[in-house]
Amino acid sequence: MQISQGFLSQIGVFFAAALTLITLSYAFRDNPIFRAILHLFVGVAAGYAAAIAVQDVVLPQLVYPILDELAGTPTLDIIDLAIRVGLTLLLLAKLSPRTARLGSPVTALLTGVGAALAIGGAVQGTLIPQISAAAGIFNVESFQLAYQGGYYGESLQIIFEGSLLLLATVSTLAYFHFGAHSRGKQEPLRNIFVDALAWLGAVFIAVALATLFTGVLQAALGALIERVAFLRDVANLLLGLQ
Amino acid sequence: MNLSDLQWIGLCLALILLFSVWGKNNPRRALRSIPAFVQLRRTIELSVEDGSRLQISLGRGGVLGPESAAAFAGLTLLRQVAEIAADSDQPPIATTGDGAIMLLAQDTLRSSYQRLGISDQYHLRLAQATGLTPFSYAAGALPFILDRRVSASALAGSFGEEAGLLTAATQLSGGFSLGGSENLSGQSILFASADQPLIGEEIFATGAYMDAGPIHQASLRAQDVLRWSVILLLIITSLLPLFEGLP
Amino acid sequence: MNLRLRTPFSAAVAIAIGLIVLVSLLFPDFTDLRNRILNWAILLAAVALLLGFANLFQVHFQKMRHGEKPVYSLILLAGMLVTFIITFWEGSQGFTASWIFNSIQLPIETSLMAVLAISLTIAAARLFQQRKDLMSIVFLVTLFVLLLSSGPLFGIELPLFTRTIGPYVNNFLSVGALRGLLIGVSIGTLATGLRILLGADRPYGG
Amino acid sequence: MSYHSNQDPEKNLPDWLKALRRQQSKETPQPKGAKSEPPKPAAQEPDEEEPNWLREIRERYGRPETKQETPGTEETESPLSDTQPIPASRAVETRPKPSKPKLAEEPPAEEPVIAEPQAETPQRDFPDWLDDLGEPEVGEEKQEEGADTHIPAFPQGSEELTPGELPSWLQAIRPGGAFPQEDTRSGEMLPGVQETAGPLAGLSDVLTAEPEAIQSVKPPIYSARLELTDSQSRHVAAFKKLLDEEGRPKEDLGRRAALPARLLNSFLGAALILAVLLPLLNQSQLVPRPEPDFLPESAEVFNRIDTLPAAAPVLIAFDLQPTLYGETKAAASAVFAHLLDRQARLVFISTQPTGPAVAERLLQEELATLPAIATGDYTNLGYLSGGMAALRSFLSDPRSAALSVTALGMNPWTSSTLESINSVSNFALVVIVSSNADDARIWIEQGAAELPNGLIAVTSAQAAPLLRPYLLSQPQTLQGLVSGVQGAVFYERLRSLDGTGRAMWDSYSYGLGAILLLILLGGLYGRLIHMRPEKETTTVSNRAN
Repeated sequence: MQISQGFLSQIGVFFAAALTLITLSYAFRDNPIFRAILHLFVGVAAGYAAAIAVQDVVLPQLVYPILDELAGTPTLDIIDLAIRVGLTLLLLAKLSPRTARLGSPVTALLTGVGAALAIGGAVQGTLIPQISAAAGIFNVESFQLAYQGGYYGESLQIIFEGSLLLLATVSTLAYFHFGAHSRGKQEPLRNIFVDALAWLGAVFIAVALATLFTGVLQAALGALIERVAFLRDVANLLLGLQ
Repeated sequence: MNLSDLQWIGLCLALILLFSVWGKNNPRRALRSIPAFVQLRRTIELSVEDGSRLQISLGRGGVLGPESAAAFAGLTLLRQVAEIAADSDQPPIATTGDGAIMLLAQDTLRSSYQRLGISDQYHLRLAQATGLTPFSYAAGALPFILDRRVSASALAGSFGEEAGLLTAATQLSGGFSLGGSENLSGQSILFASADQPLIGEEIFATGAYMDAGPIHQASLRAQDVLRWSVILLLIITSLLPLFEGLP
Repeated sequence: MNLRLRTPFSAAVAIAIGLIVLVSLLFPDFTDLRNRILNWAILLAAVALLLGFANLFQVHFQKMRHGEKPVYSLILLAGMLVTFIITFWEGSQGFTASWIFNSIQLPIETSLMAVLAISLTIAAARLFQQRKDLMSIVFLVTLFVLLLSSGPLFGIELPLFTRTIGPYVNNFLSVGALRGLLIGVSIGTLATGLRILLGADRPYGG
Repeated sequence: MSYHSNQDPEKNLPDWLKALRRQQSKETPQPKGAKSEPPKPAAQEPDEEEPNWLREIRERYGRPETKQETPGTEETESPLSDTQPIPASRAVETRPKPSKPKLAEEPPAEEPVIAEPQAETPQRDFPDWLDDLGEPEVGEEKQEEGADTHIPAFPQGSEELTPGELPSWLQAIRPGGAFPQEDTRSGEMLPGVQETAGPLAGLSDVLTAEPEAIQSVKPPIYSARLELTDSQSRHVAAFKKLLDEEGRPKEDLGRRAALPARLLNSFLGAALILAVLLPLLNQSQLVPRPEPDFLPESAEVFNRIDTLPAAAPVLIAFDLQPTLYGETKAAASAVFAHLLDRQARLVFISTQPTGPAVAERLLQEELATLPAIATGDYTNLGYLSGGMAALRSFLSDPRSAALSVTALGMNPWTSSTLESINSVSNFALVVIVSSNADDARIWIEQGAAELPNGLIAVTSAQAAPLLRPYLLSQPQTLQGLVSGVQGAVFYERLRSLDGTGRAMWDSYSYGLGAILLLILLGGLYGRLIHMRPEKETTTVSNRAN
């Protein structure tokens, strides 16, 4: 078994290298082998995700409790279990277009839970923490120290940097203002103050998006380097250089 | 100074309800123009005209997280597009990377087909899960674009870096792509690579700009008020400690 | 009563469950109820994933049957079933399951990310070619500045960028806007969620 | 109690959709037996209610063909119907619509109607109780104001026609009208001939406004040679072009149009791969590493780990997705090696299904030689399903969380590492390893209050910009950050080691340089050499204006 596992691991390295090479070929031209690999990837990823869903969720949350119940050692109260079974069966009705409508209340339940979690997440996870963090936009402690110590240049710099942060946030938010005045056949127009602020917001948003884009580009470059390095290692292995 | 979570939710709810009944008939009220939506409408009409297919990509986000809202916005778009183009030669197709969103897309399409009286033309494959992980979802959607089975892709949902694969393929095949995501990295990719990007919270305005109903307009007005409330709070919260600390 | 008479059952379910979960998120007294509902939702999301699996299977099985590029579909179906059976049988940490993950899924996925490096470079070049609006110009200028600030390019470091301009853009110019974008997205999320809890948006087809 | 609605199903449809359905109902006779709604008086829903853009679609592409009722066939449900390629010819043409079956009875007989007998109720814009609230205001005004029942996304002026003036919808579809200039259709879809005069100026593929038939001409002189007027020549050329394009496979056309772009793409790809390959082949380590004061947030990670007491339990939130494993493994392995050197006892948990497998791969690939890994002296709690909600529950009470390992019948809490852990605050340090800023943000935002010992992150470079606000916030909610290849190589320098990061660093430097140059060259190539862009986009031109 040890030998076969080692052999399989070795094969796996070459297999991974071939898949890497074929996938990278897509950067130059879409080709049938790449398409085949793409389908293999979709299938494998789906199979893996489904198996984990069954193992980590469906079995422990549904199947095992049912078996426990049947064995006379219940781990869930019967009502909870009945609801789980009922909801699952209704959702499974979605497999056929004829019975799909039976599952709608269950998808509605999921929607309701999802909406509530989205609301909770948005408010508790982002809105409140971000507004609270605004209290630290101006570095008050440093400002006080600088101001009291007579370092007016430094204190002004702190004010400037804080103002820049605040202006960026405020103008970015103003950019999204949707309301406008209708002008007949012409394009609706926003309040001139909002528009001016939004113009500034557009500049800051572009800067922020460029920052994010650079991050993604760096990450992708890291992935490219790792893959090319892997191919180099496999080539060395094949050529007996390592 | 800050509002609690309950107060924020209550304020938003009250504003939506208020704007649902107040001022909704004011002819002077309009929405600023967003080029992506103008272009989307043009794309829909072109697809109806030339019998090509639109793909609504609902992203890889699940239903049990903050990213679900973007998918819900995408589903609103799907409904609006289906109402127009469902009975065209090539009805729009929805693709997603999550099982629950796939079921919701099927529900959305089924009810739209039913409303149009063409239930017999509806089938489950009009809403597909092309993959069940973020990148495999994009990989599964690639053949649609590369084989030109879809002429345009509207990406409305939760997208991360995999959005780049979809938009690059669209470029390669000469199609059209429009995209918005709640994920900021995804937004940056869409900004650079989609023909028409939706920035920030614009994706949540899909319903209002696609005429999904007055409550969507009310919702945008509520968002406007909420946003200015946040701006006010930000200014107060940030400046207050500064003035408190002055001698 | 009117409300109840005219509200479809699915919408009632969505609104009721949504409100219960929302209230339980805001008030810790309802934690048990919330956890119970969340456990159902987690189970249902997993079952939904299996339905997605079935959908994928069905689509490609039909394609194979109708001879539409059947080889691709066959590969997909084979990969799907073999992986599912093996991973399910021996667990995700099992030798063969790990082999499949490490030798197939991971290399392809990382390679697609590597392809993205090229795609994004091309996208940025296209942006440079084709767009002339304010945002695109600012975007490109910032991108160039940040690339110059990312470290030594071709082994040459430009301290003006890496030490001064880059950190300034990262720590001041973009942070404020990122906060604004995050707050904006959260406001949009809040309103979208509330529209569903009001029954105005019904993606479940009610 | 009944859930049946007595409402008019059309009543709550969006206004534009009402108009569209009305138009269709005019064109399409109701099939016998179909549930038909009483026709609404035209005055009740004036045309102004319809959005301009939809009216344009209707006017331009209205389908006058009467749909014939055909029995439901399987043909429309062909499994291939959703995957048909786009028709070869996408030139602007009005193709006859294939007759489509209209469903007479709904719901279909075979569909059970037990849970939702009211499912036929159309989707409403408002909840019903809100409708009631709004009704008095709508009342009579609605008939008068019509178009103002909702805030238009686009200006909707009155559409009265004045002599010699084009209606707005027609102006809109003319080039240079209200619609954007760009046309998203690919080359072969674009119409060839445009009218240059008259009210149809700018429209393509229309009958010419200057018909030769009405021009006064001299009596023709017949000759054996065919003489063509300019106009005729133009038409012949256009017709020939149309025929040529019809005969040519669409795929070829698309490829031909995109060939320069494809070549450019291939060149950019090859150049980038070469730029990263050459330093790897040389195994060069010539590019200087960042100075020790370059990344203070990464130095903070080093300091925190370096001051950990021996055998301290450290929670690793491993949310790294396979996609960015290759990029992040350098940073993660550098930090893990430091932790293991400090004899920290690692406990892994993941909110990503693939997290445990990726974590295992990282440990075995990069750190297998370290004693703790070789002997398996670490704990893997596995996958925590349920996203943010489950994470909240784990942070408040880790022992009651539904973990994948407990689902398999194991109890990790009895291990020596975890027996002293009753809450997450018992961990000496929490390290988030993530490829995605959102996953890390959830830990930071949900866990900041529960984690008095602090939180540090090891991430992909793409997550760093979004995590920076947490590093700069006061109080600081994220104490340290190591991100991407740069973070890895910096961390290795702090530890005076050469690891995976160092091996990638030269390639990284050359790759970044290449990207910068390629974007510049690619952009300039398009602009200066006048390579025809695939699509001219005005895109966001008026966003900021």
